[in-house]
Amino acid sequence: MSCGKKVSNMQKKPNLSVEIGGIHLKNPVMPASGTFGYGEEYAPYLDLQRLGAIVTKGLSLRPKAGNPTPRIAETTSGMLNAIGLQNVGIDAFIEHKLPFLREVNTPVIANFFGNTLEEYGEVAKRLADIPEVAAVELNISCPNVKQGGIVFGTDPKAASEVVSLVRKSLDKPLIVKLTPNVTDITVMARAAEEAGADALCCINTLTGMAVDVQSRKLRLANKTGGLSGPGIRPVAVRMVYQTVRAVKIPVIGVGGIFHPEDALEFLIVGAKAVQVGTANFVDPAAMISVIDGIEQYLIKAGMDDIQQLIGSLEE
Amino acid sequence: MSCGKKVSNMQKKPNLSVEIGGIHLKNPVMPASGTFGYGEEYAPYLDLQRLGAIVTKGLSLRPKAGNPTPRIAETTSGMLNAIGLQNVGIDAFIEHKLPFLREVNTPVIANFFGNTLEEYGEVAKRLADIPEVAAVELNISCPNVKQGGIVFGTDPKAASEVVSLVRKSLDKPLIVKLTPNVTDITVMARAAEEAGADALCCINTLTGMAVDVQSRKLRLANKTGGLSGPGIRPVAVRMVYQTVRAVKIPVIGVGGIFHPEDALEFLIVGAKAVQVGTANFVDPAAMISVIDGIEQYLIKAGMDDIQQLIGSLEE
Amino acid sequence: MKNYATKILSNQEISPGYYRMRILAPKFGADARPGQFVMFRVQVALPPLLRRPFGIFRTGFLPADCDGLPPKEYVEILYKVVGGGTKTMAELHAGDKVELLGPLGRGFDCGDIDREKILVGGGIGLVPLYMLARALKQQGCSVRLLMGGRTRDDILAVTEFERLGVHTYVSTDDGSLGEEGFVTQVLERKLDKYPEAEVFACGPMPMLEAVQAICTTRKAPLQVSLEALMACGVGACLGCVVKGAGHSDEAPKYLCTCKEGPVFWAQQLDWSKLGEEEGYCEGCHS
Amino acid sequence: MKNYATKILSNQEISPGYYRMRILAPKFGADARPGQFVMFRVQVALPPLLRRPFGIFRTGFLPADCDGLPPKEYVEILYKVVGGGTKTMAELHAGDKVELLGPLGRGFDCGDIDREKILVGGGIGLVPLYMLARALKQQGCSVRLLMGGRTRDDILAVTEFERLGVHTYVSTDDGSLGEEGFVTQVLERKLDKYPEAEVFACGPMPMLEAVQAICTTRKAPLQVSLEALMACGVGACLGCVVKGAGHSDEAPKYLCTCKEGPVFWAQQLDWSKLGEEEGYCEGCHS
Ligand SMILES: Cc1cc2nc3c(=O)[nH]c(=O)nc-3n(C[C@H](O)[C@H](O)[C@H](O)COP(=O)(O)OP(=O)(O)OC[C@H]3O[C@@H](n4cnc5c(N)ncnc54)[C@H](O)[C@@H]3O)c2cc1C
Ligand SMILES: Cc1cc2nc3c(=O)[nH]c(=O)nc-3n(C[C@H](O)[C@H](O)[C@H](O)COP(=O)(O)OP(=O)(O)OC[C@H]3O[C@@H](n4cnc5c(N)ncnc54)[C@H](O)[C@@H]3O)c2cc1C
Ligand SMILES: Cc1cc2nc3c(=O)[nH]c(=O)nc-3n(C[C@H](O)[C@H](O)[C@H](O)COP(=O)(O)O)c2cc1C
Ligand SMILES: Cc1cc2nc3c(=O)[nH]c(=O)nc-3n(C[C@H](O)[C@H](O)[C@H](O)COP(=O)(O)O)c2cc1C
Ligand code: FES
Ligand code: FES
Repeated sequence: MSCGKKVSNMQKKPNLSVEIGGIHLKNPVMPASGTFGYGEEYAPYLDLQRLGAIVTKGLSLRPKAGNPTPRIAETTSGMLNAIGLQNVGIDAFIEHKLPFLREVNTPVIANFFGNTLEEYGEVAKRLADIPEVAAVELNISCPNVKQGGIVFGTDPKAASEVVSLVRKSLDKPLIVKLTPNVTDITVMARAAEEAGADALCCINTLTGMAVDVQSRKLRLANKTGGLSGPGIRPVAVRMVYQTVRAVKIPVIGVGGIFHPEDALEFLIVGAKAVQVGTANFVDPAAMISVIDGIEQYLIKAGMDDIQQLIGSLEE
Repeated sequence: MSCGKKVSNMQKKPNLSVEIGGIHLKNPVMPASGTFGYGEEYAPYLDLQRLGAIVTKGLSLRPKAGNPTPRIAETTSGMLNAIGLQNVGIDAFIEHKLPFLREVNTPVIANFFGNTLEEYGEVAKRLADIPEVAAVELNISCPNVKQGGIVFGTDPKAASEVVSLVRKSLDKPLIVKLTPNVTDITVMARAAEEAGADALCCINTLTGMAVDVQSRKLRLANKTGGLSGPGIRPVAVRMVYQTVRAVKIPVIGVGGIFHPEDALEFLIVGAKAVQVGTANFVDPAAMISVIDGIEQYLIKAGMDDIQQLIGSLEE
Repeated sequence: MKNYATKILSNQEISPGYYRMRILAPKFGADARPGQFVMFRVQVALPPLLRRPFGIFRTGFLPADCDGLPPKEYVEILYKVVGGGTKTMAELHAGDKVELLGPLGRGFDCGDIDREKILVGGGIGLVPLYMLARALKQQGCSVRLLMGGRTRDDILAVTEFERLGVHTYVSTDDGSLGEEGFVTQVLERKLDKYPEAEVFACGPMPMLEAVQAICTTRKAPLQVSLEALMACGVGACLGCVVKGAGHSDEAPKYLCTCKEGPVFWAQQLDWSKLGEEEGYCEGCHS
Repeated sequence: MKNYATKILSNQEISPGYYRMRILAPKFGADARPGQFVMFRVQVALPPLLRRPFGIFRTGFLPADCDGLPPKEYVEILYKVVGGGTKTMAELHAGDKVELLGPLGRGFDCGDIDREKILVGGGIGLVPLYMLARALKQQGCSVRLLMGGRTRDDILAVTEFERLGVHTYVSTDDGSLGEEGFVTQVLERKLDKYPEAEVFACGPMPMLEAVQAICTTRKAPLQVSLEALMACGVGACLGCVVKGAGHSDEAPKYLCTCKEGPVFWAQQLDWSKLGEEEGYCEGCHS
């Protein structure tokens, strides 16, 4: 027994590092945009250096106020949000949020959006100049804000346009985040790939709605909201599976990851990395458990590199 | 106290009856196709006469074997199924299942599908001749069987074609059941309405997938399956809300209804009736609680007719 | 056959990872036949969403309490902790509310009263055999239980069979209890001695396959109790099917484990394809 | 400020529908300031999915047990059963595992030591006022608690305030305890008498609005503790915002209740639009 323990203690730690569009991540686990603020908010609860990357709340050219309240509603194993992309804007991000992130030895991925094609291009240009931003994540899929991308994210031509423009505006690694609210996600995935995306991120929230039956009013001021959380994971896994098989660029899996096993599902079907969203609210250390759990799984499975796990689905 | 009780006992029961495409239902609650067998299976557990209608498992021209196993997998607040539309076929339905249903004083709605356009037409013709079938529900949305309708359900032209053909083949009330796996459900809803549907039913299951991380195999032999259960309700409510506002014909709401409040959400946004699916497996008397709960809600709200509730959303 | 909204009377660990739960169930015993099962609703809140199927180990009555109330009738199940649902069950206490659907399914055919009966149980697969043994003993049959498991911990409730007057033979893969080796070796010896015996088996799929092979060679009638993933337990969802004899991709023959089983005659099944996906796979559980 | 994976020490109904829960939390007290709150994770399994926010009623130490172990430090919350999450909480027992994030948010500013303090609590809104009262009394202030509720059942923990040396005044809408009428009537009388007093309030939105109107007229400094739907409790999700002073549709000014609150100076808020959606609405809870 003690012998067995000794062996496993001596065992070399498996290599968890992955590359996404040219940036090197110490492990494949990062927060999902909008669920982790600008990193600082969660600093008291977990060691940010342990994360593969930090993904910011969606940024826009100017500060954005967001939607009226109520903005959130809990549903069975999920939550609806209609925050409306409230954010400090690119200037305040640079002035107030970056100094903190600069001190953390973890790559920063800036999630961003625009209200028009031109705005997308302008934010991209601004982000191009920020050395601390290792990569950008282009949100063409937010279902909450009418101008916030829903048109881009569900129409392959519009998506192609915005991705091309952003591609021209900056030469950092470009991750395009896709919406699940489409008939065929592979069409959108290929459009983004052809337009120059270095990686894809699937999925953003599913559009949903909830009613307060006592007042007979909708539970969100914005009427519809984005559904996230454990309930959507099967849809996310399916879309990642399809997307991985439709494109050559890496895919980041996101949707309902709470436990290590949830992340493993995405990695096994071929995601190169994963994002944890709603789970951060419930358990601020969820990402740490996910990282540790992946490592333990690799050890048990006798794998010394996470590459052996990624896409290891037996079909 | 006892006085209060007396009053509520003396109160007239509210009217729960609704009309869907010309057929009269004593209340708006019925099982969702495929979750209630042919009625008989659940007869020991609830009084079938109390239901608004009985909806059969999807029927096809010839018996259908269905998919290999495993066919089901539980996910967080949901289940995936890839039954593969196993059914006895229309002949065996008439011979073995109808005699039982004939004795139940509840309208029978026959859910059906075909593998080709022609087959859809032929099943419809067979159903046209069965007097016990009060209405038919056309499944153009099953995500599990490659030929089982996915093409029809996601393309407005194909949907229009199959609905038109079925419309010509029978003159019973025709309910068209829509898939949620589309970018814009209102496009499909309008296509079905224009092609002659008398009512719509939203939603069928969301396409999902789950991985067994120990064996690194998919948990369903069919790879993908249909996600149902409480987790999908917000998506279903949103789609019913949108559909009700896009068409003039009645809409039946389905997706994740377990409790009376869940059904109320659908009715308040405008569904004229509701179907209960996965909940039957968990609580065979779920539909009875839903009916009783709706009645109690109407009494409390001082409504004497369910019409006052339907579409009563305050916006 | 009904849904019991009831409560737990007791829930105890009987061997590492194995539990025995007694659930209050008035008038259940009169309906239940050997080999039937129940669909257990773990808790009123989710998860787990779906009910879990468990064989009926036995039904019985608790002796009247000092409270002067009449004796309480119960259903007893034995379960092994393998995943989320059973883990939650292990944490339940006396008095907790649960729901039970049953008795469900087709049980064992008791066979020819004059022939020797051999019951083969592997691990938790022993569960449906107790009611069967009791019924057979009541008919006056000679009954033998061959009970196998990986280690001592997997050998359950054997003394309870002995109290019925059943001859029991224990074997474990590691020899930690009884004979070292597979239960199928014991079966071969017993069939040598009692070639006319009828066989009833429940356990992991590799064991069932070996038992089937032995019984086919020796032309011993065999009934097996299978497991499958189940959503409804009543024949409505068609999730629990197993491949029947003569099954092919072109002409599939699916049988419903919940309604046409869980007990099948060996010849009803397509053994060449059974082990692939269906049945109780103890290996997958760990 | 950290996540405590801990357990419940006790959980008791103190008035119909109201509970007091003590949770083991070593070294919590040193950090906690009056008016702060915690995010409580009801159970490790879902639902509910999200944590629930609760004001810190107080922190303290259980006397050393006969077990000879050192005194146990606890956080105490008082909660009202209003929906699924609090219903589940009411069913928890001593020893059950729970998680607690905190202390969170911006608490009360204790103000000018020489001025009279008036604390106004409505129903469960009394919770954040206890730690405040304790801190104010420690500073030597004169403190009055005006406690209102619909009926007697909504009047909680008043004796605990009295033990601190706080003057308490109870009023109920139906006169079933204390004076009949609204707590705001008492407030007006007290402000007549102590025009220099500083006011601290927490309770249902209609009460807060009335208190704000009174304090504005009389130029009494007012701090209010608000409630909002919360997902994260730490400023990350932006779900909990409330409209700040000067808010308009064109130039919206949202404040984070969890991070910039839950305690706000009355003048920070846009009172014309506050009652519409945000804040504690006791009416909606029933
Ligand atoms: C008719 C019948 C009778 C049964 N009788 C007993 C019994 O008496 N005692 C007992 O301990 N178990 C019995 N089982 C198996 C029991 O139902 C499963 O162990 C249980 O459902 C697992 O639930 P879980 O949530 O703990 O595991 P999950 O987390 O759901 O699954 C863990 C593992 O168990 C497997 N599994 C899950 N459900 C089943 C199932 N229904 N059948 C086979 N494998 C399954 C999964 O594939 C997975 O590998 C019986 C099953 C059937 C169909
Ligand atoms: C900073 C803060 C401190 C609080 N302190 C206390 C306290 O000390 N004691 C106490 O009993 N309650 C307190 N609350 C309110 C408490 O969080 C809610 O009552 C609780 O979350 C309801 O959970 P539920 O699952 O029972 O109800 P749900 O089923 O979630 O909701 C039931 C009703 O309560 C409303 N509600 C839900 N969550 C909140 C919320 N966060 N704020 C306001 N209304 C809500 C819903 O809109 C709905 O009308 C506080 C809230 C905040 C934001
Ligand atoms: C409160 C909240 C805010 C979000 N904000 C953003 C955002 O600003 N940009 C974006 O691309 N996605 C945003 N998302 C979507 C998440 O990044 C993620 O795609 C989604 O929540 C699914 O993952 P989950 O189930 O793990 O939460 C937000 C999600 C939530 C719950
Ligand atoms: C096991 C199972 C079988 C189903 N079979 C059918 C079917 O034959 N025809 C059909 O139109 N829908 C079928 N459905 C979809 C349901 O009718 C329903 O639309 C869906 O499950 C969503 O409702 P729920 O969340 O209440 O289960 C099936 C669903 C399940 C879970
Ligand atoms: S479990 Fe549903 S048909 Fe057998
Ligand atoms: S609750 Fe998340 S920002 Fe306040």
